[in-house]
Amino acid sequence: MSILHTVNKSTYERDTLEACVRLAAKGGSVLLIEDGVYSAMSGGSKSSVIDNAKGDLNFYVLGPDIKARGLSEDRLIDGVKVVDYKGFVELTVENDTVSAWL
Amino acid sequence: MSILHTVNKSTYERDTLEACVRLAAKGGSVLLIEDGVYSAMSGGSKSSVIDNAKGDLNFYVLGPDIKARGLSEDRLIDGVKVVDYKGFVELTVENDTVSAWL
Amino acid sequence: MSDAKKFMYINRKAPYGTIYAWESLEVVLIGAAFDQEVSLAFVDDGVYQLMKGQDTTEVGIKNFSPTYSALGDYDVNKIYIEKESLEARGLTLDDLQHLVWEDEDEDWAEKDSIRVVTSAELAELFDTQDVVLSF
Amino acid sequence: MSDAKKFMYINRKAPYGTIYAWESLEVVLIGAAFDQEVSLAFVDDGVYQLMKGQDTTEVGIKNFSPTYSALGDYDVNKIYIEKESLEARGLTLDDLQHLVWEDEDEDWAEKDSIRVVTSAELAELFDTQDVVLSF
Amino acid sequence: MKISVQVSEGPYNHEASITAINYIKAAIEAGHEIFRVFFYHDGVNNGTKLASPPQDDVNIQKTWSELAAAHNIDLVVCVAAAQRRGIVDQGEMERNGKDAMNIMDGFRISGLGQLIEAGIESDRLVVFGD
Amino acid sequence: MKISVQVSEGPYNHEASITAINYIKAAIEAGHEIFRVFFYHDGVNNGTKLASPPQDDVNIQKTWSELAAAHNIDLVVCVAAAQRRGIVDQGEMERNGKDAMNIMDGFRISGLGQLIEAGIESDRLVVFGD
Repeated sequence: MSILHTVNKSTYERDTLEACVRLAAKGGSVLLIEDGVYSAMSGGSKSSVIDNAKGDLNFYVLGPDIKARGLSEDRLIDGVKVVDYKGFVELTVENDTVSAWL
Repeated sequence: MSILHTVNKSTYERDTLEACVRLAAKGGSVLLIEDGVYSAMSGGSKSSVIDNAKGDLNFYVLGPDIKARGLSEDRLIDGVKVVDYKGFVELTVENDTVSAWL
Repeated sequence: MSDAKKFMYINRKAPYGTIYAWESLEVVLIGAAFDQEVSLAFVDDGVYQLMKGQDTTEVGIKNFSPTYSALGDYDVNKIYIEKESLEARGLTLDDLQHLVWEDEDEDWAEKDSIRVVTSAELAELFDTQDVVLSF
Repeated sequence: MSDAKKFMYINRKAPYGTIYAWESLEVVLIGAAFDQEVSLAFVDDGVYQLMKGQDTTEVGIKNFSPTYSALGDYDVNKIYIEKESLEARGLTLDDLQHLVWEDEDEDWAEKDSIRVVTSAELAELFDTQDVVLSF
Repeated sequence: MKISVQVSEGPYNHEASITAINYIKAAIEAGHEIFRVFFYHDGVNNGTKLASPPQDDVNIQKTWSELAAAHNIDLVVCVAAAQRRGIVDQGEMERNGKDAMNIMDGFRISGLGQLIEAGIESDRLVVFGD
Repeated sequence: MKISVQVSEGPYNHEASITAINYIKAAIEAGHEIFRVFFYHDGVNNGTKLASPPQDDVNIQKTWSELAAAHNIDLVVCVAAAQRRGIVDQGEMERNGKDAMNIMDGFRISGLGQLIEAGIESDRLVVFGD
């Protein structure tokens, strides 16, 4: 089994991403959407949440949400991959279950 | 001038209380309402937020919200005072401005 | 082999401040009629949902906490509480409602529904689910 | 002595994920007609509201970020950004829109609207306000 | 003292409406005047007459309406927020070519200026939200 | 693949509706079947026909309705959540003695069982919320 976890809140504002990372089994995938994409930016005081977890989990961000917020792909944490809505759909198909962390 | 700050979210879930404490001028009052009341319980990993700030700020919790959640007044952090809705109104009158941290 | 799917309800929100806790419980109760394998997990502020002694009289809204004790009658008896979330909030199992169910296979013996598990155990459990609903 | 009240709008939420940022800006624009003393503060994820280069085309919703540059024309020119919030997010002033206003008293000289201030300075400023609206 | 209240979230989903109602009742009891209650963001959804909540729970929309009638409170729904979310009175129905309206008795729809005015005219403005 | 979607927040206030719409469009384009969209919590407010959002912004409620018509998608509003929040169809109007209805074309009101059924019958259930 493999799970696609979605996280839609900034890790500066809420505990959602930290809950997801703590409770996601190794090998799972995490897709950051909506305000969740801020957590994927490097150089911040909470960039460590993804930095520390990226050995165990695969991280993705939703490109359209990155662009909407004026964030640059150059400044994403190393190893975080960008997908569009089509890629989001593919991730739901490739994994067995989707778990939204709300 | 004095400000009554209201905080309605748990400090375990959101950054609201920490923002309030950081940005409230010394001598101000903080009233915890709704899910904000959880932050006033002693013995938790984030009880330190209020413990560290209570020298500079006056902390209150809304009693009806404490009771609704099954929390006991005995376990409130030392120095946190309980008020009812009437006390909430009195606090808004005693202070010059009310600032809701949302 | 059973056709039943494994449904997991993850509860991360405190009660009353928002409606998610209560409307999640409504889903669980309706879902119980569908003969699926149901588990509930309470993590983060979700553990507050099960606090004993909730009394909403002064707020003037419905106290739905007694409904949790009916879960056993609906054959919902796999209730997981994350140890780390309890501890972070300075809580122990004694602060929570004692939820039980009656085991038909053992002459209706009363058994505990709640199991306290670590994050790691919960992560493994999540990984075996077919449908995960998060509230 | 002026009868004008001091209005402070505190913006703590990121744009687009929720509507608070946009509907807060709508209040500021309407409020500008009332001849009060208006300040805006951007703290925590609120600083993201002013990020340069926002492009919502692919999401398919309205990009309201150009509206911030109109604030100067509405005489809203006291815009405070918390230094600690910027730094925690790895951002600098260069990442944000450059907001300006024209000073009538100095022959319409163009001046910066944004001031980066510390938490302590912001706390003092909040303490002088008559009305605080938080979004 | 003259107090105004802003409600920023819809009924039931958040406690904001309930806390606001309890606060307002206590303020009236203490002899204060409620100058205005302004409903913004999803708060506009407090002003629907189409809700039928369960009998064993509080009826929030009706409670507002009764409070307004008993104490002559000005309940104002923000027009811009209401248009996004579908809260409609007679005027809005006609202006926008709708075939129904859903505003509750005691509420009126008006502009954001009413919030600013409440801030200017009242001694205190108290906000309840998410 | 058969995919169902749950939308847990109302239109405009949260991005959930928009993300759900974009996700569903991409899924359909990739050849997947949308078995059902279930609206829960404040999500029921997506199903109102009374909204008139600004011309320069997306019309979320109408977009749902058009999506349903174009791809024959089953849009289900939870009855319990709808009763608390005032989303009403013909049947609910009569049952609860209301004088108006506000359900948008293409939406229907039904029970929570429809969500569980979506979970059982679909290969994936994807939730969008706050």
